Amino acid sequence: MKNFLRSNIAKHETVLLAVVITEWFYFNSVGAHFGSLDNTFDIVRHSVEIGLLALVMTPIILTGGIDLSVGSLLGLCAILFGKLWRDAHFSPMAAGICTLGIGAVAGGLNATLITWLRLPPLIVTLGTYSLFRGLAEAITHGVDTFTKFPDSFLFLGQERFLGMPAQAPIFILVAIFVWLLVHRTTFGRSFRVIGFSPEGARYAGIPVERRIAMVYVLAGIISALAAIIYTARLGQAKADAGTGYELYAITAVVLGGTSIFGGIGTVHGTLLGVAAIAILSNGLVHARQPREVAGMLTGLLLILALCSSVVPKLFARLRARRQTAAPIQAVKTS
Amino acid sequence: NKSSDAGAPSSGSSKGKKVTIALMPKSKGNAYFISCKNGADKAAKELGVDLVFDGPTDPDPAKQNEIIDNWITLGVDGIAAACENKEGISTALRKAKAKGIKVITYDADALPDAREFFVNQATPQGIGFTLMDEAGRLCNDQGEFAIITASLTAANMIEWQKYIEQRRAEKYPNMKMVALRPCDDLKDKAQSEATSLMSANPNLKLIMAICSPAVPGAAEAVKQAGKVGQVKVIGLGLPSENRRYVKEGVTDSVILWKTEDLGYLTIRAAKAVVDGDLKPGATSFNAGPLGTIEIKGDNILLGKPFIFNKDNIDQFNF
Amino acid sequence: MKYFREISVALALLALLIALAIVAPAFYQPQPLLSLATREAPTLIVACGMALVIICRQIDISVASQFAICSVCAGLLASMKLPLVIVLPASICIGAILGSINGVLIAGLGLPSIVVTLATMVTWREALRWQRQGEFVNLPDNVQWFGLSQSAGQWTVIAIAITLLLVLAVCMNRMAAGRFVYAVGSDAEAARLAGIPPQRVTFLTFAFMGALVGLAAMMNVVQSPQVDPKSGTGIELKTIAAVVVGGVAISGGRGNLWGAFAGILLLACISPALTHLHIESYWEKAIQGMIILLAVVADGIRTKRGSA
Amino acid sequence: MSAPLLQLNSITKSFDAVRALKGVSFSLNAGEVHALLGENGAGKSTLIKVITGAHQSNTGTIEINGKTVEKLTPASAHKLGVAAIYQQPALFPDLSAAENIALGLEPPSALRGIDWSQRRAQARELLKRVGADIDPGTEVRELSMPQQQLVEIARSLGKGARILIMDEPTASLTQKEVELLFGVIRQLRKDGVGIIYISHRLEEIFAVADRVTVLRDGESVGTHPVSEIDKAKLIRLMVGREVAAIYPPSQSVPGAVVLALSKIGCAQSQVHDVSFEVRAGEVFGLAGLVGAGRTELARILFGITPADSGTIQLNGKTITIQSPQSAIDDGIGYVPEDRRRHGVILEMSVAANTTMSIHRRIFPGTWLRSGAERELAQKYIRDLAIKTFSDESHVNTLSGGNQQKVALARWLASGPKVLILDEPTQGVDVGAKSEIHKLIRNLAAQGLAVIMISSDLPEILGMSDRIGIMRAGTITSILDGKTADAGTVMAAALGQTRPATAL
Ligand SMILES: Nc1ncnc2c1ncn2[C@@H]1O[C@H](COP(=O)(O)OP(=O)(O)OP(=O)(O)O)[C@@H](O)[C@H]1O
Ligand SMILES: Nc1ncnc2c1ncn2[C@@H]1O[C@H](COP(=O)(O)OP(=O)(O)OP(=O)(O)O)[C@@H](O)[C@H]1O
Ligand SMILES: [Mg+2]
Ligand SMILES: [Mg+2]
Repeated sequence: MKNFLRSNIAKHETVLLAVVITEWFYFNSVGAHFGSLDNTFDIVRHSVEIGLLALVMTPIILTGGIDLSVGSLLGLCAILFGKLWRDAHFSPMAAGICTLGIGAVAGGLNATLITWLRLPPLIVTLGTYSLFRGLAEAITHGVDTFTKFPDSFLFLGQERFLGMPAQAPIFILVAIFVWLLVHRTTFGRSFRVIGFSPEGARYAGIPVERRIAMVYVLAGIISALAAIIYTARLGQAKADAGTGYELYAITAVVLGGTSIFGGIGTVHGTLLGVAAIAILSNGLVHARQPREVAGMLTGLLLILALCSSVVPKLFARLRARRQTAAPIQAVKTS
Repeated sequence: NKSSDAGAPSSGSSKGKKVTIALMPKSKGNAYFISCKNGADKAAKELGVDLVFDGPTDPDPAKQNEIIDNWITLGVDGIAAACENKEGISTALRKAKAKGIKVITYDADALPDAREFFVNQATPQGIGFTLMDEAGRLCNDQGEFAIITASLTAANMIEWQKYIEQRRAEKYPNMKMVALRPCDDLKDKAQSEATSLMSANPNLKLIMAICSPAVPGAAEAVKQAGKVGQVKVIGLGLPSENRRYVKEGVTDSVILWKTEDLGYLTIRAAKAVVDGDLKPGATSFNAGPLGTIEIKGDNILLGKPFIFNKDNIDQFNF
Repeated sequence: MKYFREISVALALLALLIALAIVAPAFYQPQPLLSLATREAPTLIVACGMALVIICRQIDISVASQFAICSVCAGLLASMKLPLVIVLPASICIGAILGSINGVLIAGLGLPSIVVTLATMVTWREALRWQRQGEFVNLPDNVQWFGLSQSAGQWTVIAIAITLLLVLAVCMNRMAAGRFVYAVGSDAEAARLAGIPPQRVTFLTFAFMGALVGLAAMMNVVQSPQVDPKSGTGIELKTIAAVVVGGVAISGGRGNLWGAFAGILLLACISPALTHLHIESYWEKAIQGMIILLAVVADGIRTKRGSA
Repeated sequence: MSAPLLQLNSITKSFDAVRALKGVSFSLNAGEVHALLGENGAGKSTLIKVITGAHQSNTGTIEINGKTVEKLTPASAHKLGVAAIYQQPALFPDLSAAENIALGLEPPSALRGIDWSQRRAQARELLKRVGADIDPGTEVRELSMPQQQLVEIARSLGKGARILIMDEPTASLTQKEVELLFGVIRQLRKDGVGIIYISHRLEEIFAVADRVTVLRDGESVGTHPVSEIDKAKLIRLMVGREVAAIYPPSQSVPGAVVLALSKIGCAQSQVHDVSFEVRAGEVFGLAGLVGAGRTELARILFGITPADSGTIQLNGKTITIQSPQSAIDDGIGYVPEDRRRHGVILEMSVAANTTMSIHRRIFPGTWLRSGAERELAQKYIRDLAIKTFSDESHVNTLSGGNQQKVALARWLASGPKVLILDEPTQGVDVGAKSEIHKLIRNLAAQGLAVIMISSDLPEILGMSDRIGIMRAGTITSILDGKTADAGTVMAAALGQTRPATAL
């Protein structure tokens, strides 16, 4: 019984884990340097921002929502961070904290529109997707670029700490936080309830609006965090930062087995999804394949992952059909 | 040309073995860089270099960084990069340098300390001044003009605009820039933008398109509006994409360098740097069929921007 | 008010047009307006399809990739000197095939459309880039404007788009097939029990969407002598925004093509309006976002007031 | 006698591990009303879904009009003259009532034009036949549950079917509409239509049915002419045991006033000037016609549509109920009418559903503790005799009645002072029903104030200490449960001064 449950719940994640491991061994056999520690750290370093966005996208999709604005918000936060530091002469630390606050406010805008006016998240965040990017361009006139950050700040994105890329510990902390939130607290439980049936959640006395607001504000804060790390990694902040990241994040989350309809999904699945995409994109360089192939394979992998969830159902349907074809036999066995 | 995309890796970078040089465009799927790559392929073949050509599918500094990092672990011998963004990529290039990989840049430069040489097809100043001079010449230093750019955030275009404006203020004070519109690197959008620019600014004399898809887009718009001759089109673009309009007289001149030569020279220079034949301080460099190339400081100069017009455009097939 | 959304979008459009008439009367010149309409005709065709898809409670974000593939294929066929009577159906067929692939995955396997079309969007886009490396396709001379004169060609393109809109709008309201789309979008299980095959309807909607994209791509190809392999970039967001601003509910079953039409007109006018009003272009995205938000917020406040 | 209209032979049907039907045979003749009876989860709905092609049977044959049919689908069943009203209304919420009716009636060919005025006329006529006062142009999402049920009935009538299936059509109807429906059924029977009729209300079986088949655990335990069987025998067949007196007597003496409403109103839900008191240990019944506003009143008390006028007092203190959370904090529980949409989360486990409203209490510090949760769930599975594979099973694998028990368990777990039950036994079988009734009595005996909304008149009369009667959004009169009879309640509900005789 317990076994049955465990194997059932773990199914998608196990398959995905196998995919990740296969990818790893394949690329390791093709590219001489693929498996090196340096390369592993590179993979981590370059997937932290998308990983962070994917992490916060998970509870959002669990509630049946979606946030298309995270990439644009990353851009907006990056340039506001730069502006605070350069023009308002904040220390990177103070600027960072303010940026997190700005992220929360921006997430709050999404949350307000979605909960207060009961508007569909897809549309609200489609609007803020344009709005945030537009604001970033309007503030910088598209031109202004923030650079020459102090080394102490760049450390966060470019150096090592505790033997790993300096941003990795932050990512791990956020991952643990989100995992606990989703899997071990009543908040996570209520996200799922809302994902399955927002009306039902209201009738159960779950503060639906507050919970939904919470995930979008969280997404805003973490997008701001990703913006800071992005700025530190590149050493520059510009209005085009994070373009298209929302789609990468959503891809990773869905690849990780989270149902786009809400309710079903895990944070470790998302992490595996991020890993699968990051390793593929990195490994193909080692296999000397052009970049377009990485994109194509990601798309195909996503379709395959989706299909894997329906294959058992298809088999069951086939079996049922075979049973109807041989009714007498079936009656005997039953 | 696909073979070099996915060529067999050459392990080790010791002398005598085949040298691997990685060439990065700002973005793939851009005719300009494809043309550079054709030149690079030619040089690679002549020199026996193993060429890796890869870059982000859309211009994205973060992705460029990632690919450079990949190349570092891959253990290439030399990297030649066209940088979407100065600061963004320099960290990664410095890291490559520290690992003993020879780094040069082409098309768009990184910070000077992040590379050995910059293969300079034309300075931003050269481009900006040439464009503005051409505009001033066509309009007799008189009237309004508008610029269509790729995106508001593209670093090199921002740079060019600066010099265009500087030149205008200095030499063509009677001309007025009335609008700057982005076209997202799309020909169709450039066409729409040019159409509304013309109707919004009835006195518009000239459209300056500073990204390559925008030139044919603007030309088509002018043609459809029936304002050929009345509104002139100039821009930065490939001859192949503009031949039709230049010959029809819609587009007056297209400014560019010989992109194949740029790719060719880049690989030649990279190989020379890797082999230790080209060292900082050199003042000239022998680029085989291209002859002797002047080096100014750490800039390897391809030459002046080239102006393609009705008379010469048929001689070029890129 | 049943048509609140459609009317409010129409009013917003009217307000914009009046503002332009006062501040920038130059906007109203026949030739540029004709050009604008021609340029937006393909978008309108795609928006019609998008409206159908969204009414069917699905979404298709792969249209831009489909659009590019159809454009390039049509361009290549035309440059092989095939006549337009072959190229046009071919483009529509290619679109229909691409749409059918989405349809099979979504209707046949029951996968969520937003993810399926996200995956096909990436796959097709990258495949096309890989194959074409961004190279323009040069067309023979007789392709532009169908070989007609420019103004005849422009009117043809507009006429095709408007006819399509009219026919589809009537079909959606007056033909059983159209009502089936509403029924499936409203409740697929109820449709199944009523004898309407939801899977077939969904599949056909996507295939039809693909065919429309093929048609739209062709309407775009004939407007210039070269095909940009990046044609159509961003068209998915533009059409989704237009359709939703025009009052088609993202949750399916509600809305109509007139709203989508009004939405497209509104969004299509923003960019030229900014140029005419001499507003700096770096405000464009922000203003677009504001308009989308304002449209849905106005509606949200109204329904909230109505229910509170 | 000629071949039966419909003949099922040894039908089996499994859902993964659940074997819902285990070789059921069944026949239906022309001009007969054949009732299908059974406890919750016996397989009634599954059987009729097999007949309508909504489910494919695993084995067994189906003969319609004497011909064996293979691969029945909803469309082909429709062509063969099968029409059905499903237990859960299968309507299109975004479409108008007229179109909902038309889509069920018109041929499913996609390439034909639509005549809207004909559609509206047809809908108006059909709705009149079932006595529904609904504008055909109204969107179905705006209709209340019972109104939707009426639309569904109207639709099935319009099909002119030879075989008409009704799965609990009266579950949310009031007596008056039930009577109208029975009139229609009798007329159809006269016209030679075969009707399969499912209901948990035994009186109805005796009122309309000719034959009755009882299902138990997916097997048929016998078919009998109604004239040869009595209530006690039927119940014995269904549950396999004797069931005690249906309505347990009231044991408690009402105590202090717990909840007192004065002039409560809410413009949005069209409820106004509602005043009444409920005492500890009392069952306060709320009766009324469809759309009288009982559910709306419950939603006000539970904070879903907060009141905008009047005062609410709980244990003497004036409170404002702004949201379900505040209602729960004040000790008010609400078991909603639409259990699949509101009462339970179908995709979640029995355990998670049980603890859903008491997260803060059972999971202090927000940390999930599965031990405590499962313990609580096990307790309610035992106490309410919920038929489930385990406390980890998803609620959608349970039958309707068992789902209702899970919904009830959630609110019992919250330990409320006031419990509002909206149609608590709707679609619940007799066995479970009497258990629920006993439970309500026990709760009252423990000092709980119970407000019970029901359209089941005997239930209202049998269970209530006092009966509030709602009409047009307000309480028009309050009767004493011991002295009230069906006539006076109906008369009050209809707004008549003299007792109605229809009952
Ligand atoms: N879609 C389904 N998936 C899995 N199990 C199901 C499904 N539908 C029904 N069942 C199971 O089949 C059995 C019969 O259910 P059914 O709905 O036919 O009962 P019923 O007699 O109609 O009960 P009720 O009176 O409560 O409506 C139940 O055990 C139920 O849990
Ligand atoms: N979602 C809704 N939108 C608009 N009006 C509604 C809605 N639900 C119910 N109503 C209307 O509110 C009034 C009260 O309905 P309500 O469901 O409260 O009746 P009720 O007395 O609870 O009936 P029953 O308990 O028999 O279902 C009716 O006129 C109904 O049409
Ligand atoms: Mg049932
Ligand atoms: Mg009710």
